[in-house]
Amino acid sequence: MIAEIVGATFIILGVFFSLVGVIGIMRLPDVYSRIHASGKVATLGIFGLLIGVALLLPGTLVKAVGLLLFLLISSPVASHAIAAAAYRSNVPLADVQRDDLAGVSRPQRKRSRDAE
Amino acid sequence: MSELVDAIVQIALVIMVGLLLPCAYRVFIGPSAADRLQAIETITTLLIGVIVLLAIIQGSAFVVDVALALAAFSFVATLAIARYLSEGRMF
Amino acid sequence: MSNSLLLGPIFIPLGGAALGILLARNRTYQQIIGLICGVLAWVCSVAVLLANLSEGIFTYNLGGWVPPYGIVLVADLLASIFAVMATTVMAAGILYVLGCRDKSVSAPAFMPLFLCMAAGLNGALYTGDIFTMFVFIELMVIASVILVAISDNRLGMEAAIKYLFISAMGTLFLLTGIAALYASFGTLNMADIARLLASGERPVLAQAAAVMLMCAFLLKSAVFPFHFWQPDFHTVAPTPVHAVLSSVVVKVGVYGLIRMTTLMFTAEAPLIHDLLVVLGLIGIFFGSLGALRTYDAKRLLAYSTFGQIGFILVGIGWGSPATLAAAIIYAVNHSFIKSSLLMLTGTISSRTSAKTSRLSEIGGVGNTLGFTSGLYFLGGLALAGVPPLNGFISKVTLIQSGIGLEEWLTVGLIVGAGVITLMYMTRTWQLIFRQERAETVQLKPRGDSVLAPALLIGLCLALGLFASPLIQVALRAVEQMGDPSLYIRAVLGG
Amino acid sequence: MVLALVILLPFLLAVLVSFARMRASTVGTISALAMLTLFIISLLQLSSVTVLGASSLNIPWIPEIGLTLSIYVDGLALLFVLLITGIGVAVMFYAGQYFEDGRTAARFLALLLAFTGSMLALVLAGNVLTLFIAWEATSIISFLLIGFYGGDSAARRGASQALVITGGGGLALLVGLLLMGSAGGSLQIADLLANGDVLRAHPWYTAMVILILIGCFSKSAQFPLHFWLPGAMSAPTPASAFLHSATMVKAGIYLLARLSPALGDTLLWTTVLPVFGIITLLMGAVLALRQRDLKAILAYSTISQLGAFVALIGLPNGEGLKAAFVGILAHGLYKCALFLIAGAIDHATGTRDILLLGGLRRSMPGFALVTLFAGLSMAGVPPLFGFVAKELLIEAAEIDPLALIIVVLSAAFTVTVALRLFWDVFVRPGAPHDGVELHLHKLPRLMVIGPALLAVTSIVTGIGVGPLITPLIEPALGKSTSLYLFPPGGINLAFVLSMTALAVGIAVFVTRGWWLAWRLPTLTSGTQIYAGIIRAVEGLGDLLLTSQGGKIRYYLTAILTAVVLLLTIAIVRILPFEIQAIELKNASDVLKAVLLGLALVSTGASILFERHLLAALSLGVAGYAIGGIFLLEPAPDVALVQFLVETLATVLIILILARTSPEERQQAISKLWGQTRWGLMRDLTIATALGCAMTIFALAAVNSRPTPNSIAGWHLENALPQVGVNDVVAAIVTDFRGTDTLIEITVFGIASLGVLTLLARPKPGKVTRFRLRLRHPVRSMQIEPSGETEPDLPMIYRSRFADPVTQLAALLVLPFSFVIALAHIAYAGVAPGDGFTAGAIIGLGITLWFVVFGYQETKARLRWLHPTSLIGAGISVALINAALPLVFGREFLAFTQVADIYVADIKIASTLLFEVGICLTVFGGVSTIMEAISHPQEAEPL
Amino acid sequence: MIHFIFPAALIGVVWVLVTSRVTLESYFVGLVIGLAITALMPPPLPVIRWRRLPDQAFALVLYAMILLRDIVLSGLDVTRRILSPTMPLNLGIIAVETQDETANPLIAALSADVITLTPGELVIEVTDGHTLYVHCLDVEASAARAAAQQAQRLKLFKHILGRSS
Amino acid sequence: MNTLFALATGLMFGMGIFQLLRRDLIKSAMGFYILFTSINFLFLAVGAYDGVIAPYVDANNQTSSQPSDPLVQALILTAIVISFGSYALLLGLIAVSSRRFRTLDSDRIDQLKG
Ligand code: NA
Ligand code: NA
Repeated sequence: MIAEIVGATFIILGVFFSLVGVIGIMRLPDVYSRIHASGKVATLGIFGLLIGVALLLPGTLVKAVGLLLFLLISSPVASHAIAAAAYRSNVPLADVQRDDLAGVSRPQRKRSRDAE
Repeated sequence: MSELVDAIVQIALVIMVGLLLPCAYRVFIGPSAADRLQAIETITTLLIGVIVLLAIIQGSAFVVDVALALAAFSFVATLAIARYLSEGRMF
Repeated sequence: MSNSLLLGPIFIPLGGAALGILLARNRTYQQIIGLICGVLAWVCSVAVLLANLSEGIFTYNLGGWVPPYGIVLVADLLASIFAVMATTVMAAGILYVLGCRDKSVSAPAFMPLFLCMAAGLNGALYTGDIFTMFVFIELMVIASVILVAISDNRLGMEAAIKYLFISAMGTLFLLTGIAALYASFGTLNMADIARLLASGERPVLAQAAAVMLMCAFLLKSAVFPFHFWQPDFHTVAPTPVHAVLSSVVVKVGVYGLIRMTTLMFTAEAPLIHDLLVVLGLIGIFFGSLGALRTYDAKRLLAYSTFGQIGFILVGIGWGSPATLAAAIIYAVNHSFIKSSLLMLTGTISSRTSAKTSRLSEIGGVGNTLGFTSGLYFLGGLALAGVPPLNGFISKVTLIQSGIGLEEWLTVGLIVGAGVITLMYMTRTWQLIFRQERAETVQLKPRGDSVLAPALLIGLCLALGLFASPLIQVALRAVEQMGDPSLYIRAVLGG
Repeated sequence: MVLALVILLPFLLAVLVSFARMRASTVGTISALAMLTLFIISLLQLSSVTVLGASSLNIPWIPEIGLTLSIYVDGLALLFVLLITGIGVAVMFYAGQYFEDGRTAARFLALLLAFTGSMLALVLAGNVLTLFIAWEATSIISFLLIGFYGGDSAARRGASQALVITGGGGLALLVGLLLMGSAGGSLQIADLLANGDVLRAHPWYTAMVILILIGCFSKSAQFPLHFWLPGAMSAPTPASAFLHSATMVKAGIYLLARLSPALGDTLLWTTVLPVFGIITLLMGAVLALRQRDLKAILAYSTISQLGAFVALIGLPNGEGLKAAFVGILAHGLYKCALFLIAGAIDHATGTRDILLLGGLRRSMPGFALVTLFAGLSMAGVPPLFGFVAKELLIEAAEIDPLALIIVVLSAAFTVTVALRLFWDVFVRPGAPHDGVELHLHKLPRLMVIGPALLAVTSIVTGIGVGPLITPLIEPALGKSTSLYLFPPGGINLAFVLSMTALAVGIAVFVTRGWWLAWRLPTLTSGTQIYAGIIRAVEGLGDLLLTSQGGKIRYYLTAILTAVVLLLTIAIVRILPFEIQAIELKNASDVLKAVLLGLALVSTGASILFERHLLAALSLGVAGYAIGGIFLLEPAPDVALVQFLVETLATVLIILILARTSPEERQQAISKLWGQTRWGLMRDLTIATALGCAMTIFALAAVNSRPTPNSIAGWHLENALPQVGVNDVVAAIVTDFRGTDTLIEITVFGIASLGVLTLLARPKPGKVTRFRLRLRHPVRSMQIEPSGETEPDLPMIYRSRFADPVTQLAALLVLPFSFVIALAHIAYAGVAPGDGFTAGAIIGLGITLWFVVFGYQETKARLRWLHPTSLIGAGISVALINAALPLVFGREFLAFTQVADIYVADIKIASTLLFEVGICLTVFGGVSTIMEAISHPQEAEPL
Repeated sequence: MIHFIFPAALIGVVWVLVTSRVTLESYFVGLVIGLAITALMPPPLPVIRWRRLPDQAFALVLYAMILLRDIVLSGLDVTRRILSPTMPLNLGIIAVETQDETANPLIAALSADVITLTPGELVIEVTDGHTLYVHCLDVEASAARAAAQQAQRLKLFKHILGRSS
Repeated sequence: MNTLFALATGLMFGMGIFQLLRRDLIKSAMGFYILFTSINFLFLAVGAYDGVIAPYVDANNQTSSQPSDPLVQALILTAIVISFGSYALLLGLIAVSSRRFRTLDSDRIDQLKG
């Protein structure tokens, strides 16, 4: 019973954070900050849901841990790769306070319209 | 499982599926390719959540296996596209 | 035990393909394996035919699952005849590969793909399950697309792309039809579908499903207006592949049409038949004229196939037992004639440095090759239906059966097309073998071996001189098809 | 049956001769002797036929089509046998002299002998199909002989034309004969002859007669199918003499005579034959007058005579048959001789132009003499045989005044032609007109023997016509008759007219200087009409071929239009049907609907997006949405596959985008909306129409379900008890429908091999191995652990490409992919996932490596990765698993387990092996594709 | 041998997680699979030493806790920013040194991963194996604590990876 | 729901056809892919049962809920694998032909005609 209540709570939390993440994706000003929001869905949203499912459906506990493991590996890598791709293909930053990367020599991309 | 929890999970599922739509919208409007890419990445993540919720609704643990594969491997496509975007060509 | 023979024509080539992929580095092993598999498949298919003649229809439940729940292989006479035809040409094709000097043939994937094509073809013929037929056809199609794409001809790629697109349409129609059948009957077994179609009230979708299947099969056989891919795809294929494609692979659609009209859609058959006659006539007309106006020895034979398939369709479409038997005879004979002619053309092309088959460039190339010339001449005559070659038997049986139905217009067209065939075949023969060679054409001292086409021409001659067995088998096959309950009982028991 | 040997002997001899290496004259002599033997044998048969009447021999050959090897011997047949063999003696002998080279002579004579055999078979055939076979054989050999000198394009054209006309006529004949056989109930000539009344009364009578006449007219060069014969004159002269004058062209006449008891004596028969015969008679005679080429003159004159024979056979009650038979013999004798002489002249002078020739009697006295007599016979001067023939012809023509006038006129012209042949060639003094000098070659002395033989026979048979010819004709006529040089009743109308013709002919000859100078309007010749028809047919062909325009879009458009039409026809018949209401029963259905909408919108977006990447991304969204639908269905196995395949497909298209040049893509993109408005409308129309048709189709399909007796119910019930598997889909995939899976993975495997083979072939025709070759050997690359200073640390490499983050991910994910894949294989029966997903997952792990590390580093690190071998091994394992049960006497692909063994819940059964095979194939396939696409040599933009 | 066993042992754990069968039998199956995989492609997993195992485990758990705390806290922070109508953002990219003297790419990779995992921070570029360029939603706050956080992170990483220094 | 799938089949098919008829080969290939997707819908639509649980059977508890049709799922799996193989081959062909013909415009790949 307690497991159910706690589980449901985590599910609500997970959905909440996912919702916030998606709102972020819609609201935030540039691609880099939207990637932050996207990462939020992956971490907090899914974490919440996974804990919820582990509690509500005890058979899935072990699998949930495994799933978490893979998500920990893949999610930041994907975010990083997208951000790097955006930066290298000159997607503009929304009014930044500071850009340490500007001027650092990086691999240059070939010109293609695809990235626009 | 109590009715309340059941209802919560159902509603959660509806919300999660509903969240796919704004992400898809982001895929369509961009503006940059990276935007679309991260929106797709979000869709994948949301789908993992959907699967997890479905596992609860259907009461079957094995459905999580699908999520596992999705979590571990869908980012391969993301990496490929990101690499293509950042270098213009792949190899 | 004889039932397991049914596995041979399908799975022996498949095993050979797998082994061939593993032995990709050694072409000799690959070719030996290919030949062994080809011959074994042929032996099995012949044994199946013989067993069929003595024992009637027999089946093999794959995995031991009883139909309609599992997949069943069915050998009735129709399938057996087509399979013997297919394995014969395939074996000859492999024999040709052994003596072939094409570069594409030495690609490591060549022999495995060739064997896969054989396995797919035989599987499509023997299977009693409509979905499995789709899978086997895909095996055949994909293998052939690759074989064409890797051709020495630089346009192989273009033809392969076009065919892959168009063939996908056929696949879609087939799948759609299958889905409709499953929706209506809840089964995929053709005998079961036939049983249900014959017993109960007809579901609304039967006709539409029949149309979809028909479109798919028409496309596989390159019938107007689904033919556009065929001249391109066949012409640029490596010679042994072209020989197989233009002779037996196109017949898979013919087989499907016969199967669906005689087993399942017997009620829709009259409608389909009318359409087949019309399309067949257009094909005869188009194919003959196209071949007449094509000055490429391989391409004109591809057009000729277009026309010849038309004859077969007309035979099916006339819808009487005699005409159906004539169509089967026509299909078998055409396979041997066409494959031998294509191989002979290939041996000629292989003598030129450009490996071309354009008549302007291979003119006179054969004027010192007496044996090849004779073989080609015989093949050309067979194609035109000149006695005593097997093409004559096809033509006579077809005309006789048409006369029985008083189909004057069609008979007239057949005669007209025969004249045109005579025109382009003799012209081609004269240009290749009888005129003086242009000084600029350099001849290679050795070309592809003529052994395989020689054997096939021998077969054509034999089937002309001793046509009775084939005619009798065809008649028995038609008799067997006339009573679908035989097939249904053999598969489903009871 | 001796006559069967008569047919076989020439064929045997033909084979022998073609292998012989002898002098030309020897070959000729041997052949001539063989002909003589045959002639004598046939002559000996004559008495028995006279006594016993027709006899026949039947050996069943292909009874199913009514074909029997049968011989039917009667007087008519024997008459022709004698004609063929008799003239054959002279021709064969002559041919031996005509050719200098032994090989050529052997080749020629082999053909000639084969022709003789075919011709004998034709006239002796007792079954119309046998007859047809021989008929076609003569056409074919004629084709080969006309084109004997293949280097000459005119010869090739003439040969082709002749074959098309006679062969085409032959096909008409075939249909006619088959009609006759159908109507008469038998293909045996004897039966048909006995069934004449039935045939004449049959509704098909007109059709069969017309078809048979087309065949006969084409063979016997009757108007309007006559024109091939002059074109056939490029054959070596002995062939022209034998085939195109004496024998083959008379095959049509023979068949008409043969069938006239069965088909004749009707209004149709007695109208068509005389009319066309008479026209041909006159036309040939007139056209012969103005020819310059000796052989052309003879050819037209032959046409004229053939017309006379056809007309004669068409007379009612067989009144003309006697005249026809006598004419055939007489014509054969003199015309053949003249042809042979023409050949000799050509040989000696190098020309056959009558205007260039003259005064040859001095150099060729023997030939002059022979020509004189042959010409006299041709002109119908008594006491030569030709005179008898002409008398009979005129007599037969007396029934109709117009016919009589034409016959006499033609006879007159024939006289003129005969005179020209003798006088202008041998006698006319003076040098040739054009000043062309003639080079006289010495001819073999024996060459004259052949024609001389024939000329002498003309004289002998003319004088002794009664005793010599009557016994030949009587059996053919089937009644007694009498022949005489001069009519016993003294001078009759025929004689008077005959003499008149002679006089007129001489008159015309004398005035030839005058009329040869006429400028006649050139009429459209048959050859021109033929060429016109051919051109029209060819034009039609060209028109049809323009449809093969090479643009795939239009092909697809045409195909789809056809499908729309067909489908509409089928669908209209089922309208209206009840459409099941859309009911969304639960939340899952609602969500499915939402996802469906998402999938459709994304697909639509992929169309609207111009840029490939965006379209690909949209498609990816659609694919994931569809995966979600599968999940909700619920179909977790399918959903899993869908997700994996979608990911692979996206990677694939991205790699392809990276492979193709951006400029080309840009070009292609700009074509999308730059299309014409009409083009877009067309595409939209087709897409809409097909979409609607498909919708109705699918709705109807849905209407047919749920199907109560679906076999899926059996699968659900039996999965657990029969194969011990919870996942019914897995049970179907690996057991109930294992064959599908086996073939499906093979398809996938070979498709990937195809990608490799294609991409690894830089140029068409270049041989490559599966193994791609590196430009820089892998070994020379610096791949060392970066943590070399600290050997404790786990290995991570310095990579040329990868940034550390993605590198770490790749290094971790590949081993984990193996773990997950093996889990899928091990628990395929109880959870989503199976061999396919396992293979796809490892494939994705490998793909990640190629994406992160590039080709060279990946290959250098994963030295064990031989993708193509994996494919082969996978299919092999699957096949071995399938075949193993056979060893235990069970079915191919049967579910096999030793006992219920479980290791860590993993069921140890044949299925496991199958899954491993599937996994290996798919893994190999995916790796093959990725390896092929990421090969560095291929990366150079071209 | 030890280099085989421990990665394999870890892979065995992953096997158990993936198959969700927590039995010794299952673990042994996983171990066998792990050995095979390790032989084929050694994964970059920490090398375990018996002596340091407690240390490694402790460091791992400790770091997990710290990370979790960071994630939750910055998660809440980011949530606030996103939901706030004015969206108080303070974007910017800062350079963060890994402070690893050997410039080991593994350290850089791990650092980048956990930084990216933390809401509000995102590694855009890793150069030369030791400089991370981090995009931050609140650039000042991140810049302020970056160096200290990284120092702590590096220390714990070294413990986890079983590094001697 | 099946009716909805039927509608989706038609819509998807129509879109696939339109995409297939583009001159741009890559777009055409996408059309190819879409068309095969639509067939998956068709199979879903014709499934024999309105299933509410996945087709997994258990020995001890025979649930009263109707499993979805496993056979159409197996058929879809096969169709997906085959169509993906064909798609890969098609893309490979397009990649190579774009190098050989230097174009991705299908109208310019028209050397085989007549
Ligand atoms: Na499974
Ligand atoms: Na982050």
